[in-house]
Amino acid sequence: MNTSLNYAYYPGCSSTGTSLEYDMSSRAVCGALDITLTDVPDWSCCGSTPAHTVDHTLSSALSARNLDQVASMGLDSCITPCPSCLANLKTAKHRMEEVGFRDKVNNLLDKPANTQVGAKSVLQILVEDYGVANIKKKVVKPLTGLAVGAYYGCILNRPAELMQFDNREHPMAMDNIMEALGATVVPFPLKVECCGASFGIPRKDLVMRLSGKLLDTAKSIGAMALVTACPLCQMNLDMRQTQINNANSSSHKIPIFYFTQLMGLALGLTEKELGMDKLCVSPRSVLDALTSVENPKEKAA
Amino acid sequence: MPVLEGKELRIVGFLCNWCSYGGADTAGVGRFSQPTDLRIIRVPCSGRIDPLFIVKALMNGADGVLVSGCHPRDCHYSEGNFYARRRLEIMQRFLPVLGYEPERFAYTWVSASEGQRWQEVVKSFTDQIHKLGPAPKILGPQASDTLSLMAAAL
Amino acid sequence: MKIGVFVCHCGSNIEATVDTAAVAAAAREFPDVVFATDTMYTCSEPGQDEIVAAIKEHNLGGVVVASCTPRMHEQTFRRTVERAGLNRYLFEMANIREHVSWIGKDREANTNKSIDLVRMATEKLMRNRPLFSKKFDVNKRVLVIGGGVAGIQAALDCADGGLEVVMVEKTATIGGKMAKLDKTFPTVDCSSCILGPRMVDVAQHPNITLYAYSEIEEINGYVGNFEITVKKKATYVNWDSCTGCGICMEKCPSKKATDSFNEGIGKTTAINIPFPQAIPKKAKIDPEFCTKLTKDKCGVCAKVCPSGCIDYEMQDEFVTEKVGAIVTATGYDLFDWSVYGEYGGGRYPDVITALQYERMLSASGPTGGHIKRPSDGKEPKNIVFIQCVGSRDKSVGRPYCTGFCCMYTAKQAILTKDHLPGSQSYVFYMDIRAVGKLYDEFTRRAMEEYDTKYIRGRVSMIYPKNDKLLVRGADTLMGAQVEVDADLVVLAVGAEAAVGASELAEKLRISYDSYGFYMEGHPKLKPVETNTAGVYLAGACQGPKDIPSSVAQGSAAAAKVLGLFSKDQLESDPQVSLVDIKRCIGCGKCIKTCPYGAINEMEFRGLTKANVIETICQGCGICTSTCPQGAVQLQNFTDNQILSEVNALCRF
Amino acid sequence: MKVININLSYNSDFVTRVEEESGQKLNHCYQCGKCTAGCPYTDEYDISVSQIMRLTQTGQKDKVLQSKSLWLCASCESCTARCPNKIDVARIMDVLRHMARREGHAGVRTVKTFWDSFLNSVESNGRLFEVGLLANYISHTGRFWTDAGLGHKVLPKGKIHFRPSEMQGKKEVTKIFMRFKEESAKCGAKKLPPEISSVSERKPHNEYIPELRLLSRVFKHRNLP
Repeated sequence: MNTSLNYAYYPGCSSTGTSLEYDMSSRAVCGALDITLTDVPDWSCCGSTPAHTVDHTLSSALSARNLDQVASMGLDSCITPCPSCLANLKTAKHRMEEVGFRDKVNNLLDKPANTQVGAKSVLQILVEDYGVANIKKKVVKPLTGLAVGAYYGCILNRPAELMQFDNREHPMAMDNIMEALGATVVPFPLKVECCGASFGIPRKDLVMRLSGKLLDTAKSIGAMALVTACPLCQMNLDMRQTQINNANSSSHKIPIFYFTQLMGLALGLTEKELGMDKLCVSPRSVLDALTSVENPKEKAA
Repeated sequence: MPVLEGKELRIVGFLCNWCSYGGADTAGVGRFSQPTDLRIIRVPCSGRIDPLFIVKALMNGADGVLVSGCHPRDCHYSEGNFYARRRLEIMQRFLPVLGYEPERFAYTWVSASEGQRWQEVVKSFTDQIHKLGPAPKILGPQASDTLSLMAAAL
Repeated sequence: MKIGVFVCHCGSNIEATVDTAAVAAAAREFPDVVFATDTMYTCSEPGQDEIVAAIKEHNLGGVVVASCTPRMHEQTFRRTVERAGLNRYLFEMANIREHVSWIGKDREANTNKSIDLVRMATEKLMRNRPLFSKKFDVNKRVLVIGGGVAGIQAALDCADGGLEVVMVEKTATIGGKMAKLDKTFPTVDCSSCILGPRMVDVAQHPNITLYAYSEIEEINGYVGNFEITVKKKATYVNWDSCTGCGICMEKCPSKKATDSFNEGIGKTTAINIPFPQAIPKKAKIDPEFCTKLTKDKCGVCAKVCPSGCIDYEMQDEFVTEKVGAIVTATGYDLFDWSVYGEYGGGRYPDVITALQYERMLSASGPTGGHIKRPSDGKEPKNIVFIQCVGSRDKSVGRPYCTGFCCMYTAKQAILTKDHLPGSQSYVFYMDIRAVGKLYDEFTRRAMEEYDTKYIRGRVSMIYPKNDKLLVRGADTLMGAQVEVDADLVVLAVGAEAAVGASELAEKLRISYDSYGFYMEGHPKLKPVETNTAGVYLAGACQGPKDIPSSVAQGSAAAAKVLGLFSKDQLESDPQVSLVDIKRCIGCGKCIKTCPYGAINEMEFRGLTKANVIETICQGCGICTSTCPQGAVQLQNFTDNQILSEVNALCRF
Repeated sequence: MKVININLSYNSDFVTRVEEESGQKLNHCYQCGKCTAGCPYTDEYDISVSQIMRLTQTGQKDKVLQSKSLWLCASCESCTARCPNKIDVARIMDVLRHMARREGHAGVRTVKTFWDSFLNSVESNGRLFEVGLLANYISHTGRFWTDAGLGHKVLPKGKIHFRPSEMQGKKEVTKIFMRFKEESAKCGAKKLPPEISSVSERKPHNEYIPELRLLSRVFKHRNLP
């Protein structure tokens, strides 16, 4: 990779809280690949699902403010780790092409929204701009022997017309990355099934059922761990795994990584930098199985 | 009383017999309602259309001229519509010289099965012409002489 | 010229939104019009007699009929005026039905528009000249493209009618899709038992020449006199001496070749005969899998062939055939269902197409008629059939209904029970399309007697669960989401235009719809004709069809050909270009532009002039609009005639 | 079972509104049920999504807007992604939810409350303040035990902050909400349910203390440090 990559980076709210490790590992990995991330100045919440369930103009207005912030950096696109943020940012741009709608949105804003700024996911730029082949080159500590399944969640590439990324029913981006990292990818049949999304609080039972199904499937195909690209999916599968076990009288102990965490590992970053300690289901056993060779960096840490 | 004053404008259509005329028939059979301005002249192939026809139509007082043939590569005579396209492209560039907005002329491709599409074509072209309003007319007693002079000039 | 105008009510079709009396009244004011009236049904016998009478009474020189589209009745009325002794080209039509009364409700505007159209017609008619057809000889041989059941039917009917038939088939055997079927609905009788004998008849009929494994390279000429170039693809086996003994197949070491006849279920040898009953029963080499042709190793077949007919040097060969008519029976192909990611997009071996399943059911198929799961060869217990895969689905660009899937699925469900009494079949459907003699009864039988479970709803996804496939669909009648643990999933994959259909259409100069299906001359009245004289359609190339309809169309096309050939000479359409020697400067532009090479140079008093060969000219008029001198004029569409129509419209 | 008079019960105004706001043509739906077939939430729905489509098609406004289903749709897009008629079903569900709100319906109150709490948090902080959201939600539903179990899992990982992350532009965000409420008030929406409307006069974020105390009570119950 000779040409250096620079992006405006929109972390999204959960990066400051429940998905801290996603943010950490995303930044760390980009750092390791000489991809420069500049935070979108004074970014605000995209409104996530709740906003668009209330009103589309409200939702787009919340996103539009951030697209404007990106424009103020003199850039015409930004990247974000979170699919929900991504979906909202992209939807806002798309819908605002329609003049009538744009006017309604502008009514809610201090100054008319910029309609030129686009958005991509961290995953997308890693695969499309940086390239899996180049990632492979950077691997110093292959994930040999790790049988991992890739779970994409429902909105990372749906609706296809809007997201314009990977295959809507059978995405491969993370599978390909994991393969490049030397892991054994076990094809995960429920790649795009919903995990229960934001119902964790108001209707936990839903999450118990849907995420439970995902964990059962992961087990049935012999995945030692799952990788995700979505804070909500990760939270439901990881943070709530005990709840799920209690609810479904199952006994899963499946670590749920952010794909960036495993990438970092393979690129030789330390567990600390990647926030491995932030995971609720301990990845210890899996990680130990991996680190046959002691990593000098880790000693230092 | 040729056009319903205020209601209609004069729009002449040249349609090839095999695709577009059939398409217009299909639209009729499907009862796809359309504006009534258009009058269709049937020609065997869009390749038969001499740019002169269009210019004459405009000079003689048409407000718009629409040409439609078979889709490229689907011409009943295998290549007529390619000749048509070439000629009409050039002709369209000359319209301003003759004092007509190029928007008064349009050519398109409609197959015999595309009744719906024909309906859309007629609707949108008629709108387009109504937006432009009536074309400049050569009227008065000397009209015909002037016209024959212009014709001669062409 | 004394002109008579007849304005048709077409019952209420026109009269309802056009004041035909007013149109007739207005017409009476036009120059040359001496008679005008409105009639109930001009095309009816009394209607036509009225025209004949009027011509005699007012001794009219020309007639205008304002009614439906000329594509409907122009010929009818031309014959009418001819009966009254007028030349058939002293007649014009004004289309006030399709182009007026059916597309607008405003009676005033419609009436006014109709008057304009009639004025145009009369203005043109004034400039019409009598035209007379030339007669030319017909080559009474017919080309049948495609050796499926429709093509076979057409070929045999023509041959039995005493015509010489040339059949060109793309693949190495005739029989088409039907040959791949195990049984046929609704009688559940053995497909090959019905088709087999017909295939043999083709091979043995003295009047039929068969080119298998061949394609149409080029088509020239016109009705009565086509010249066809056929490309005989290299088979690397000399078919004249090949006896089809099959020893080469037994000995061929390369056994990885795709078995297209068996729809990819199982593999075949690089040198192969498609199936035991193949016609012709000849071996051909699949070059990409033959180690001799790819790596110049092996050569076993040459060694073992008792009649020494292997020829690794063989090249494609081109032959020309002269025919007078063409029947196109190129059939259909299956939609590429891999776009359905939610159904696995081809990733799950136990999700197969109905045609693959058919091969599995067939005793002569790769599994010897045993239903096995491709993945592990186990007998399935629960079999799920999914309808409308690539049919009635806008999202994959296939909004049309294939029409026969409902029936073959019912058949396959019934056969499944016969093969595996312990099995249970489920059918996910949207609507059951069983129109046809004994068809609905048949689908009912599948449910009532064979206990096939029909579930009204589409399937949203299929995914592997342990060693089964979980099929998640809806039962809209229950209003619920339903799941089935399936051992095998059979997709009713829809039909689409055959590969290469559009390219062939362009060679034939016939039109095709946006899906690549060929356009018939008229949806009701010309189901097997095309708009190109001498070219006819049979079977699924015109749209998806089941066997009975394909066969019926095959016979219909044959009848058309026999009808065409019942005359020894055909009349050429006199609406062809004519060169005005005096004006022609011999620039040769028209010769260059003519798509048919119908214009050549000739000497006239020491000057080069253009000359139109009437029988070849198709009357497109490209030359007319090319000629800088206006010397070449397409008769009945001359510059003057068209301009008179323009003036009729604009100057009033 | 109630007999429905198709022409009398057809609310054409409702149908047009849905089509306008969603940009979808309801007549394109031929009831194949593929949306229901793929919907992960069907289990919890009182009316399956394909039947929602049907009821909307036939203008059965009240039945649709009062349904629980609208609030249990997570917008996972399965329906939209797989519709053979390219109908954006998820968007129609969204639009129906908007209407339900305007009409003052909330089929599943807890969900609505959660979404409102989420937005309240965003409105007053510019970004989502997770603890604040939780606290706010708890205070509105009295569901103390919702996720108490998670506390001791997450607290030590430094994932939970008891102060919202700071941003200057939060006033802008607040204004977006204010304007939105004015707009929706203008176009005659019924009074927006309390959780939302009350927000404007909420205390500034740094006085979240009562709710924090509420939360720490929760954790005490789990005898945490």
